[in-house]
Amino acid sequence: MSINNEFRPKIVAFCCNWCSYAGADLAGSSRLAYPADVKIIRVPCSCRVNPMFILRAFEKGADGVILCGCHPGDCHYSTGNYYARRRMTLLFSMLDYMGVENGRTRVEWVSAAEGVKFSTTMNEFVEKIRSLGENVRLGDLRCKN
Amino acid sequence: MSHQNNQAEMIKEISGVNPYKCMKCGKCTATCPAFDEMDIKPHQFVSYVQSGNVQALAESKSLWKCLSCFACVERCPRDVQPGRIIDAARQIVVRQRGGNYLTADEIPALLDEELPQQLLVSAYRRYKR
Amino acid sequence: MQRIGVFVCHCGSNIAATVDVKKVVEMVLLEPGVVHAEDYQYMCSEAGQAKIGAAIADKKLTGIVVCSCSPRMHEATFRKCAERYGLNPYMVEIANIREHCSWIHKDMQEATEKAVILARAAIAKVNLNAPLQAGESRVTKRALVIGGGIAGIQTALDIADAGYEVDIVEKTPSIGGRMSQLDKTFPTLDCSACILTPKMVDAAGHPNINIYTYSEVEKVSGFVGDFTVDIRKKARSVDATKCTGCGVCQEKCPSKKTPSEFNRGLGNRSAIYTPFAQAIPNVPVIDREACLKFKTGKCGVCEKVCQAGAIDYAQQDEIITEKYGAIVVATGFDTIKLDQYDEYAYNQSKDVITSLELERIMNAAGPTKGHLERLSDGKAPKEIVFVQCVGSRCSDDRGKPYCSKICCMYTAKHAMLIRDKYPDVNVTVFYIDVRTPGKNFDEFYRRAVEEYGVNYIKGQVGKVAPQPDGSLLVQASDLLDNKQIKMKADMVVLATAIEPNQGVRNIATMLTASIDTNNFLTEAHPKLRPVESPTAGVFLSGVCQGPKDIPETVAQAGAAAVKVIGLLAKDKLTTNPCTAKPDELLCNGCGNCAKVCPYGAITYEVRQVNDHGIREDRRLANVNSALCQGCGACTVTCPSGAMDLQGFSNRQLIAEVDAICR
Amino acid sequence: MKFSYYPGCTLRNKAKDLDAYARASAKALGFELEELQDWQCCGGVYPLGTDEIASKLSSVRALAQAKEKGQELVTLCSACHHVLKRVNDDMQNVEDIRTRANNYMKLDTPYGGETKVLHFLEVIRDRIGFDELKKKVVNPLTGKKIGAYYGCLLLRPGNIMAFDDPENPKMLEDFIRALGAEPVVYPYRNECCGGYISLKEPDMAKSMCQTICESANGFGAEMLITACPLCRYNLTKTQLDLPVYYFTELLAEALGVKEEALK
Repeated sequence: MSINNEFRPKIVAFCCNWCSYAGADLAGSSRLAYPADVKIIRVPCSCRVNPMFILRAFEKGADGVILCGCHPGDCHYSTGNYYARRRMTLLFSMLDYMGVENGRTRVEWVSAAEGVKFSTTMNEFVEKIRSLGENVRLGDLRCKN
Repeated sequence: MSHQNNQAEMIKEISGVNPYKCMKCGKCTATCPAFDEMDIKPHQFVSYVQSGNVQALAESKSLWKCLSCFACVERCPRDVQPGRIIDAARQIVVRQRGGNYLTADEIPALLDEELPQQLLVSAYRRYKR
Repeated sequence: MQRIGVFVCHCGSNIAATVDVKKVVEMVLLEPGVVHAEDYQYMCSEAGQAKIGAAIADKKLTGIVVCSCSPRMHEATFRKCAERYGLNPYMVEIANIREHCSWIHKDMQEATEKAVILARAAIAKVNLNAPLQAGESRVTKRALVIGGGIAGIQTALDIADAGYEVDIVEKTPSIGGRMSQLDKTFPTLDCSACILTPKMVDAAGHPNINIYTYSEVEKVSGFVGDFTVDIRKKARSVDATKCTGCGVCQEKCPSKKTPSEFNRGLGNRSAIYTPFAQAIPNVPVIDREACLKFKTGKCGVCEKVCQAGAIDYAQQDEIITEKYGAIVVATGFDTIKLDQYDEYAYNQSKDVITSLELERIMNAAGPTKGHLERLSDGKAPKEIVFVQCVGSRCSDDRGKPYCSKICCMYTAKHAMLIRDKYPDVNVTVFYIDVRTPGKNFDEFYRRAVEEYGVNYIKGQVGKVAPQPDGSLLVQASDLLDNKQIKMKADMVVLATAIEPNQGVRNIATMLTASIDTNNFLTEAHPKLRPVESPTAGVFLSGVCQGPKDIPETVAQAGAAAVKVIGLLAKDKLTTNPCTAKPDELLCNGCGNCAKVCPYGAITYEVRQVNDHGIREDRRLANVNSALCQGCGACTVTCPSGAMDLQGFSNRQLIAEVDAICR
Repeated sequence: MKFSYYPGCTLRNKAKDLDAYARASAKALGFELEELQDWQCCGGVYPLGTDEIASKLSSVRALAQAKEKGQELVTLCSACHHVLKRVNDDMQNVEDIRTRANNYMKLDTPYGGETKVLHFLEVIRDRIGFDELKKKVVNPLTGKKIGAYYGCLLLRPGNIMAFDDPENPKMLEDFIRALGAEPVVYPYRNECCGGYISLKEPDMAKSMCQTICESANGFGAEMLITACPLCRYNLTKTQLDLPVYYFTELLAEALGVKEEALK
């Protein structure tokens, strides 16, 4: 998407229902702005995010994917974020190998009380993706208009 | 006024300090060892920059009385660092032509036998461009 | 294909001012499956819900998307609405176009585009929704209260009075908490013990209340209505069934040099001790770190003098396992350590004290028997300085960023009490702001100034310098007179910031309850659900949730009790139907899913399957939907893609990804 | 043990004894101070402006030289120590300053704050240990009541200097105890002596030092020790007859190398 030819990245943010989604809500009710490029998908827990979803996002033209969950030790389901962390470490290193730079993927722990952190994280992430430009790897040509 | 605003912006930039973090508790002024000699007090430096009243700061005696002892910086509960604001105001003055508070001519009269070199160097750095 | 209705809420101007709602309606009508779309000022209102109902009937809708505020706010509202009008409640999806869109974006075009995309994602998801039926789970009609201060006591009393059994777990040897350490309470100046002790006695004597003191929660499992908790009852070394509470053991104990926790270290206690005279239970504890018998093997005086034969050196810690339907956290607070604030000379002078220490000094049962005296030389102070906001409202790394809320009031109280009892003592209070919202609070503070002659000066103290003559030189600013003050004082009292009690993080982790960066427990909603944790079945009472005074704590304790009673009054709870579900044709029984399940909800059984006409016995995963909480860990672990999560299925989430990246 | 050593301008001039006693004591304690080549003056004060780069370069040069030698960098003078530690912190943590300083310097490998800056006292505390020092003392200063004067530059800002508790430091007291003397704790030991203000406002510095010395005296100090030539200069200008020594002089005396140091 582009307004005035400026690069507007597509960014998917997976947020766990208990911490990060609530953190995003708090950023909203505190009016802490971040770019509209970020679109949030609610999942019950960060461990619900299948690496397939992230591959799918890049395949469909996403320029960056961020996964947010509860801080280590604070997972609503006790251990879900640990699984997510391990899975994403592997996935991201594979993606980097395949040409999707590490800067395009990120895991961040945001609690329900951290509206400010949510907003700063998203601002930083969008800034990073904008500096990296459009993602050209993994895109499925059949998906292009 | 706009010139003043520019100067206030410059002070914020040079000092790297956000004066709006101040909660106006006055601990900087409470702790300042040079208080008695200052016409504008440390907490006022912060609020003057907030309101853009920089000309008064530039003309203030306090610029040359601040010791850079960092007592206000260390004890400020809001991490505002008033000492840095004072230094930035001083920088703005000394960077202007004729703004030096210390000239080479006046030095010989100020010397004594024991005076350590670092005193001259430090005073030069703080008072002169 | 579903028949989907999309309802776009204006939320007054909250959404409509930034998102062009008409445009959203126009755009979503182009989406496959959408047969109806409309906007309305307040979708959550009675009239808004009626519109949804009418559309369900008229357009024969099978799925609904509401573009509105966060699902954490009104998902339940709209699900109930759908159910009322004959639609399965799980056929509702929310597109969050307020918190995640209109409130954070300024540009209308940008915000509208994003709102459309969020709506598309929700439409794509609801297209794949399936009706779900909530299950049921049982409720254990017993509550656990963690913490035995005024918050815990009040919560327990209210629950118990409603007819339910309650256990209080308190880690110190007695219930009573911080309030038992206070001398007088604001704004009425009644004696703290006089109003607290009757409540402690009530709790101890209540047939429905069981108190575990000197005990800690060690392990929590289960979920709302059905928690299982391990409580460690630490060895008291005294048999509570035999002890008569005569106190002779404490009198005769030769080890008397341990700083008394109850007196904030201002006095000493014996190794066998009850924290204070009115302790409940009135059964002492042997501090094994201090006891000579435990340290050297010699002594045994207490055993010799105990006529009841209650001393039991061999007593062991005991683990009690109990089931509860609800858990209330009431772990309270402590004052922060002042090591980072040595400009106030707290570590250099005995005459610089915290306000809580002053409470002990002013208390008749305290280390000075209630006489106001300097701890350094026992002399009566003539000049006392109070310093406000020590460690509160600090954004540096030394203190706490929040206002501790109670200090302005208790300082006014201290100042007034001192001026009342010792009219010749001068009292000066250095303040930044005086914050006294509350019934009769500001009047109280004004009395200190106007009637008791307390000298309030606006300005913070910069340094307290002990002088060779034993006095303290206080260097402060007077911002109204633009002066620097240097005054001699005999005693300096620091209004020290409060923080949640140590160990609350550990408890929050056990309960999977959210906690914020300051270690205060997070409430489910800051305004509308202030006594509930986001974790179902866990409730908050007192300062563990945020700074508050006694009246507020008691009010919140009552509110938490009501929530608990509301829960325990139910025989069954409906469970979340968004649980994991294996596809028996894809499952190969590998066992990976059971390993990652935090609830032990997955078991294996050998069952006959009909795989395209071939009938055979296979080992298959089986999810107990009453235990499954729906995290989804198993779905990602499953190597064959057999496990899926209802309500958040692989296809649904991928559809959302696709809609966003389109 | 070998360290890079940055003496600073005053120690080559008015404060030669501060330096000489330190070297002799270091030898006695079993470590060596290797003076950096062609070091330049640190400027005496840390330039606070975020846009000042040139005035920090002399410090960066010294730091980079120590890095090349793979040594920790030791200083004695409080002012040099303050400037070097803070510039080093900038090079570690402030990207803008690091980039611009490196652009000026054109080093083979850019400098990013790798060198560890230590004060001579930190070497004694953290590398030698006060217990070890105590063992090496041959002339214990028994019976002497000594007030430690820290001043501002060693301690503040506490989070960057990380020298000691900025409000209630203990380092020099432990040092005094190790030499066999009795430390006198007084509340103004971390308050400013007036610093460079004494050049143009000598009365201001005098009255501040008066407060410090009176307080120390009041608590029974017979003498003060300091690490800074400027502090010493200012403190000796009061009405009081309170001698002020460099801490290294007492150290050399206690270690029995005082005569040798001045040869």
